[in-house]
Amino acid sequence: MQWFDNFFEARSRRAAQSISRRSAVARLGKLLVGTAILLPVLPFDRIGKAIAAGKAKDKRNDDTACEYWRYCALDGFLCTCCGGSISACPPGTEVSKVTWVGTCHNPNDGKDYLISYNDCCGGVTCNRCGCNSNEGERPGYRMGVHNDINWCMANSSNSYHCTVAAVVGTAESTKG
Amino acid sequence: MQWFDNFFEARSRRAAQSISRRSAVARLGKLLVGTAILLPVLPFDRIGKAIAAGKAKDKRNDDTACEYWRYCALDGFLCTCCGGSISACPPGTEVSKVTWVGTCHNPNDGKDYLISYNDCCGGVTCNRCGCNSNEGERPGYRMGVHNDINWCMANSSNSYHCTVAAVVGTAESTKG
Amino acid sequence: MLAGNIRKLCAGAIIAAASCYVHADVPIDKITVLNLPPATPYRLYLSDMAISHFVDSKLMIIDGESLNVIGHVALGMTGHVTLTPDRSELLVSTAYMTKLNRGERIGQMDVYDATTLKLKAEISVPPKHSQSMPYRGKIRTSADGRLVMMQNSTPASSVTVVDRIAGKFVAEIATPGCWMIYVPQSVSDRFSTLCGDGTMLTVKLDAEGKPLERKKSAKFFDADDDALFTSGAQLDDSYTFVSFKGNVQTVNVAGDTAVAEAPWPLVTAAEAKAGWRPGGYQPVALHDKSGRIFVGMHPKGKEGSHKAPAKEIWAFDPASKKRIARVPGHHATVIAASRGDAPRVFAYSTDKSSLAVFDASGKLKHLKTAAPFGELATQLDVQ
Amino acid sequence: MLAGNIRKLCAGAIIAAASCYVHADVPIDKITVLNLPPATPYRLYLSDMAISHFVDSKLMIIDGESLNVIGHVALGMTGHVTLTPDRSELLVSTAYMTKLNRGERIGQMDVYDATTLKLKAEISVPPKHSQSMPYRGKIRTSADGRLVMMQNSTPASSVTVVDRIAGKFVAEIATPGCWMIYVPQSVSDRFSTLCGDGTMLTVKLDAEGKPLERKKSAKFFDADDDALFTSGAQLDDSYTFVSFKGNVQTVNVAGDTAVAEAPWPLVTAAEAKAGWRPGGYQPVALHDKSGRIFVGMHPKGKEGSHKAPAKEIWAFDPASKKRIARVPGHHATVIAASRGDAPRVFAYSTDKSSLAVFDASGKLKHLKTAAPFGELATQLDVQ
Repeated sequence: MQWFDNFFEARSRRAAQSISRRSAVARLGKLLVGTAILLPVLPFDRIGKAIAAGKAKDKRNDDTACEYWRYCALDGFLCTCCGGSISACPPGTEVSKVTWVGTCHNPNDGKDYLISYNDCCGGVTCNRCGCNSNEGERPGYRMGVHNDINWCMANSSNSYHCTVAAVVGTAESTKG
Repeated sequence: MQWFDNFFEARSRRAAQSISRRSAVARLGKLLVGTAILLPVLPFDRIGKAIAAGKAKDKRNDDTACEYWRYCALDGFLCTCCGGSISACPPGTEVSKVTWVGTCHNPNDGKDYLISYNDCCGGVTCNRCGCNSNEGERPGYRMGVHNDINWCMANSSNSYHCTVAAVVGTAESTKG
Repeated sequence: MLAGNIRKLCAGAIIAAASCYVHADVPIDKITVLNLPPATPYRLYLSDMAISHFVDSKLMIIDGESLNVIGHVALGMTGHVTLTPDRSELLVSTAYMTKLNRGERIGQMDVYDATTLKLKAEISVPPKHSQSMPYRGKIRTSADGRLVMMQNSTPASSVTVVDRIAGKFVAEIATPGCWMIYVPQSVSDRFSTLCGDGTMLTVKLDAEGKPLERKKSAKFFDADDDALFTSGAQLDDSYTFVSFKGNVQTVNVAGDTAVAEAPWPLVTAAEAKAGWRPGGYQPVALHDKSGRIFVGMHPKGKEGSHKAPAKEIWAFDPASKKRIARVPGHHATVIAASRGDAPRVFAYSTDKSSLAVFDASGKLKHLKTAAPFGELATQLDVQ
Repeated sequence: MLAGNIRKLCAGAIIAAASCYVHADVPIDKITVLNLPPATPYRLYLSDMAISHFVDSKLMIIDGESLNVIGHVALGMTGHVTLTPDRSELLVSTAYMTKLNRGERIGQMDVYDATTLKLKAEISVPPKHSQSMPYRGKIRTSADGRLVMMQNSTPASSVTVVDRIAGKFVAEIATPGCWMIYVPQSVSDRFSTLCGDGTMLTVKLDAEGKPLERKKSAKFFDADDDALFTSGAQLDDSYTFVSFKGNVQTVNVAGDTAVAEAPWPLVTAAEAKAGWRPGGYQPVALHDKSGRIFVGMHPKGKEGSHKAPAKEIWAFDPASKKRIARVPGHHATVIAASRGDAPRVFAYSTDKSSLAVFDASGKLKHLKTAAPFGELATQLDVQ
């Protein structure tokens, strides 16, 4: 994390002339990177699941399908196929301390959400329901939105098990 | 190896009433087990290869096919698909110190040969040309002819890479 | 500027998100780690050698009703796993090389909590565990759950004894020419092991778990002519084995010496002629309440076909020794049965990585099949 | 008795086998270990992350003519590999956990002899190497082969410098917001790295290999609007990159600051409208003698399609900047070209694990395809 205070940081901020949604996301990613995410405790509502029950055939609402709307930038194995859920790691694993971020469109409310793709770490790799979606994904020079890397890298166990897709906010207000 | 001198050894010898070819093989296996095999240096003649060239369609003479005659009790990956040969380990690996033994019928001369299935050890597993043949194979209570075990177990690196099938003798003379 | 953007982005990770939440239809998630759900009688434990990367073998835990995978446990290098009698812990006999495929070999028994799947303890043992395909019998606890016996191979055969309660290695016991661990249920001070000379060796242990006495049974099978599969189905003090040629052999392991019952054939003379034989890695299962056994069978069997997948699964009644059902085999190499009421039979195919489920309350009735499960799995245990 | 049997069995392993040999038509084998055969210009090095067991990643060495696998090198946990300029050694940037997936993380550069594939040296480095998919640029040597630069991520980006001749770690250099290592061929005292703000950072090193000076280029790409793939094709001091939307960008990295040429498009306006874009993990290759570039292209591209496999492979002439060939893409995600005369292009498909070979001396002519090669490979180097 020391590198973020480096002498290039100020320069790279200046270099960004336009504030697009995507670059804002990239920055959010950068801030999230290297930070243990302390998510607020909010009512645990599985709206996606409820909708999925009603529209069983729409894979955009099936959280075990790669087409599920929150997975628009997920490269990895779905925790929903590995004993976890859309926002919970399977037993015996731990939540990654760092993460990458996607911006995904929810077809149910027409809004864009910021999705934190936390890896679940420790033990073996799940190797079930492998997905590779890359909307908004960028190479490692935009680390916060890069998904070709093991986001368990900062945990005590670097083993990668699977990936959850947690809503961490809405990207709506930056559209203007 | 100390166990072979154990008090049960004599008793188990007496228990074997009939001397079948197979039990003799099992004993040979037992003797080979735990012993670094020092094979005599003999002319290196790839008769199998030469025959294979002539009868390309007979898989019994294709040393990259599971049906190759020497592979009658081989459970593992063929070194011939991994940068080795029928009796040579691929680069960077080492020959297993212990081994299991099969008795295979050579369709070209009608004779039965003793085949030493040496594993090649170290590095990653080759994972090419997996075969599972079990003629004369027995559970671990007949360790010398058991193939559900890693025969790199006695090497400094226990990693299993692939398996060769070396002729170590003929089984002919025990038929009578 | 950066902070301004973040606030606009409404990121719950960075700032309190209460004001943000009202704009969104999907609430902000709290990321958690699950425990296993309460166990059912159909919970399955599938041991996968993962042959192509066997330094990294694994256990898959599967809900036998939904066939959903509900968890995994890392088994290290060709690890073997057993449940404690009270199902509270998973015990793993394994090893680690300090640099993956080289360096020092560290032998240990790993203890996992069976609800959280967290590693609870690591008990150091001699680095000799059998680096082999998973089979029941590579690690077993005594009936009281205190002692743990683990199969070694260097390739000389020996058994490591661990005191699980004291958390320490107790003894290494030579078992030359013998293989796999069989424990009685009525006593906790002994184990037996099958020997290549056609006998069973019983090792009696002292209070600490050290070897006190070894006794061999009479010879009851012939490893040359008709070998026994080492994966036996247990009921109380007895193990039921099947042989390569299709005979059933039950052995009681409660005494100072093991006692074998008279064998009986699974196959008629005509079936034997057609080459019907048992096959696979775990070819026989037993339902405790009915005593019925279930065997994966293939036709045209011959020397060397003993790992062939099942063309059919046959069910037998123990009292009459008669076949009561035969159903398609789903390529099974591993058969397991649940306990108690409403029994189910599970048939796993090592080749197809598939799992078929049968209702075994009457005749075998196929319920469902799903895949894939694992890479090269050869052992299946039921809760 | 035992000895008698052995003699009858004529086992070369136990006794001298001279008298035995006369009975057998197949001679007794001497088991040996091979070296790699002499290298050809078509020898291939395929880096496989083996995602399902990435603690155990690997390099496959393939004869690009026969498409036979001729060797493997263990890469440890998500290891990255490069050849030394003289092709005598393979250098691996990797890590080991002392207990496979836990314990201490050991960072090191492993050195393998490129003929025997034996481990020659292990050089200790900070345990920070980038645990990521294999890409060219994760480990590179200076042109003279002395210094080795390795990409780190904690996830903060930095570059480890090793003195290969001295066999020791030299420095860790912060490269915030920048990624991948690009080295010139005319000088050996610097490396460059691509930065998310659209520039390239050049770090000049002192005689020891420690950082002396850092300079950023002018901005020449926009990571939001049209990002560059980081896998560039090198010719002398220049790297040729392609962008997500299909522009070609060549950058010279020999100076104190990197100098970008004017970009040019791979696609016509009509092709752009049809969504033809580059895709994959190593989307561009360059043949040194002709300067021709080869790009994996897919139609209907859009935001997020940048890892899509090739529907076609397009070849371009560098002088005219015109397309000279388009051929079926064989689902390629990784493109590589041989050097010198009689060029061949190799197209690997990560999804299909297949490898297609083209004669690239004229227009691209498909020669053969074979599979499978590896589990999840994303980098292909040619001798």
